[in-house]
Amino acid sequence: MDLALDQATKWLELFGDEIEKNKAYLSDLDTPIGDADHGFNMARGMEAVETSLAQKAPADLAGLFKQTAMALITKVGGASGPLYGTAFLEMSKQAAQTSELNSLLAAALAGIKKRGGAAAGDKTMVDVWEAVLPELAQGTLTDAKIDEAVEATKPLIAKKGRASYLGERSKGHIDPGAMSSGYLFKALLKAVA
Amino acid sequence: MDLALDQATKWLELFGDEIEKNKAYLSDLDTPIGDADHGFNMARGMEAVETSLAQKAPADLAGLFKQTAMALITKVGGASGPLYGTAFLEMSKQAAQTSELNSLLAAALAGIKKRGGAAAGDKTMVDVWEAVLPELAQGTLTDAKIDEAVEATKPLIAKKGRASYLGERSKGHIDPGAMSSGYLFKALLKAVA
Amino acid sequence: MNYGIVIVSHVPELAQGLPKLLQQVAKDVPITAAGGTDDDEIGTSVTKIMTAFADNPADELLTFYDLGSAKMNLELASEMSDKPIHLYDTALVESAYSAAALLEAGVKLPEIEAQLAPLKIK
Amino acid sequence: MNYGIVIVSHVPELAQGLPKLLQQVAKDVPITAAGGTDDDEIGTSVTKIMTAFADNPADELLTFYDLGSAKMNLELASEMSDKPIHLYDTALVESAYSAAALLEAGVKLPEIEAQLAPLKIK
Ligand SMILES: Nc1ncnc2c1ncn2[C@@H]1O[C@H](COP(=O)(O)OP(=O)(O)O)[C@@H](O)[C@H]1O
Ligand SMILES: Nc1ncnc2c1ncn2[C@@H]1O[C@H](COP(=O)(O)OP(=O)(O)O)[C@@H](O)[C@H]1O
Ligand SMILES: [Mg+2]
Ligand SMILES: [Mg+2]
Ligand SMILES: [Mg+2]
Ligand SMILES: [Mg+2]
Repeated sequence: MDLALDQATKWLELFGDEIEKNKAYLSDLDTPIGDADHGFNMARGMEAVETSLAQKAPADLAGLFKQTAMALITKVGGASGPLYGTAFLEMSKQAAQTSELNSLLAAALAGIKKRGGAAAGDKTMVDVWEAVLPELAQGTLTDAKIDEAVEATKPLIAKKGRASYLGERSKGHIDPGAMSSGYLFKALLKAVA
Repeated sequence: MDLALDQATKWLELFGDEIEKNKAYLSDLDTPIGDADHGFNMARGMEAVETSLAQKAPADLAGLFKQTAMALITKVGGASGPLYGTAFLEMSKQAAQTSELNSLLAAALAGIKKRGGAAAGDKTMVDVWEAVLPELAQGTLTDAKIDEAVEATKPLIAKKGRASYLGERSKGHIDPGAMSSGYLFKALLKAVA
Repeated sequence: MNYGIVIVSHVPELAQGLPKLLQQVAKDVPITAAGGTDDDEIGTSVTKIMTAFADNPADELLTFYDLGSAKMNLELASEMSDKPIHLYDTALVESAYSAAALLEAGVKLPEIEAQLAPLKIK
Repeated sequence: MNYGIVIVSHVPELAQGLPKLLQQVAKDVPITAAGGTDDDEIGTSVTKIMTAFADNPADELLTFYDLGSAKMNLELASEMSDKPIHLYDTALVESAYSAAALLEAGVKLPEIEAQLAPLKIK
């Protein structure tokens, strides 16, 4: 399906709301296997996105994603900044060619993997993106499946990011970036419904 | 030969004088293969030795070497601090058993090698000590031989200390710690003459 | 070709301190640094990194960092920069020190990189 | 057995900054540091190190350093100290960070040392 500008705008608003609502929880997830700031990082970033979009209404999808990318890159402060920032930067470039949702998300995922070097199984946000994108493309994605994908990071041993320093001890904890990506896709489902 | 307290005291005075006179040169040697401070480090250390001995005249050889060690350890500020400091600390301990010079110096060298982990050929002060001690024991040590031992560090590739970071580039430069050890043994020869 | 060094750390004090250690053995090598977020909290900033790139008078930069997210911001910054940027996954302090000393001694980049290789730990 | 970390650097700012990076992921681990000479020049001080040992409330200390002369002063200080002192020839920033995170997670020393082993570069 083609993603319309108003749908994409709604997507980001809903995502920003979820982040703000759950920032303490996200930072709690980031405590046993990180530095306890993922929620606060993302909240700061999404607030900057909101400010940016309020100051200058983007003309099109590419503009929306570009402004989002720059706000996240400059304001998030942690690993999720360059990662989500690159995701939206790639969607911005892709949006010059197409508004087709799966194509945009595929470009975003490719960007995240290139930027962070993670693969499925490394216990990062990539695990959620890899599980979710095929379902989305088939039209079979649900909130329940998103929850499963996030939960599936729990038993993994982290290979990337601060969690990787914990080695075996990263097992048994949900990855915070996976959780925020879960919110991202739940917000998307609502926005395009 | 047994080292008398007055000879050892003279030894340190002469060494301190040579260090003070040549501190800029020693630091110059420490420039292409180090951080340009060996002479200033040693001058600061030997000044502290002089102050310490003036404040409290040691009762015996062990006391003299102990005070020297502590002044060097606390005031030198660079690698030569713990190295020369350990050398004098070991001589202090050995002096409780014997005043025999070769025995004292052997203990000092063992201490330097244990502290810094260097062996002959690593392009450090150890190279001079290893060359000089046998000659001293045989009674054949001269200023010329000391100069040779110091000069012999020139073609070596450094394996220890800051010079080791230069790799091949440490070749062709005299080791500063070797030079200061050269002064140490020349001062000794004068003091026991 | 003249080379400079850029240090990227999550901590402002580290970014201020490490160049002092390096400059002692590399007085002629341009060294700049980016430490902490824009608000000087623990983190890294693409903006600070780009400033460090621009402020460094050298034409080509060797960059070193502490943790993985610093690397990602370094890569973003280098994508947005004109200068050739070299990024090393080597022990921050020890490899930056090696690179600084070797650059001061006039060693060429391939040889420097060979000496940095055993320090790759990330 | 409670463990603490001691950082020894030639640079005062580095000794102030690195603990901040560590404390973020190890809020319950005691971390002290010794940076620079007694006059706060570039170098290390046995006196400062012994103070860092004594000020650290832990019974047993994991110590990390930047350059070789810091190691020698660390060894002198540990010979003069009562506490068991463990010294690692590993990449300063990256291994201190690993040790801090692992201590906070309650990992035992042998396992921590196994994880530090690949970071041995000095
Ligand atoms: N190299 C990477 N590739 C993919 N995702 C990563 C990578 N590094 C970190 N992450 C994600 O970022 C999240 C942590 O983000 P955040 O806490 O904001 O950054 P930081 O770890 O710098 O504090 C992790 O939970 C993980 O999902
Ligand atoms: N591990 C070591 N073993 C023996 N000698 C060493 C070692 N490391 C350094 N040195 C000696 O110390 C000298 C440098 O002393 P100095 O300049 O005072 O210390 P720094 O290198 O810390 O500035 C070198 O020239 C070398 O002779
Ligand atoms: Mg975090
Ligand atoms: Mg963080
Ligand atoms: Mg020196
Ligand atoms: Mg020095």
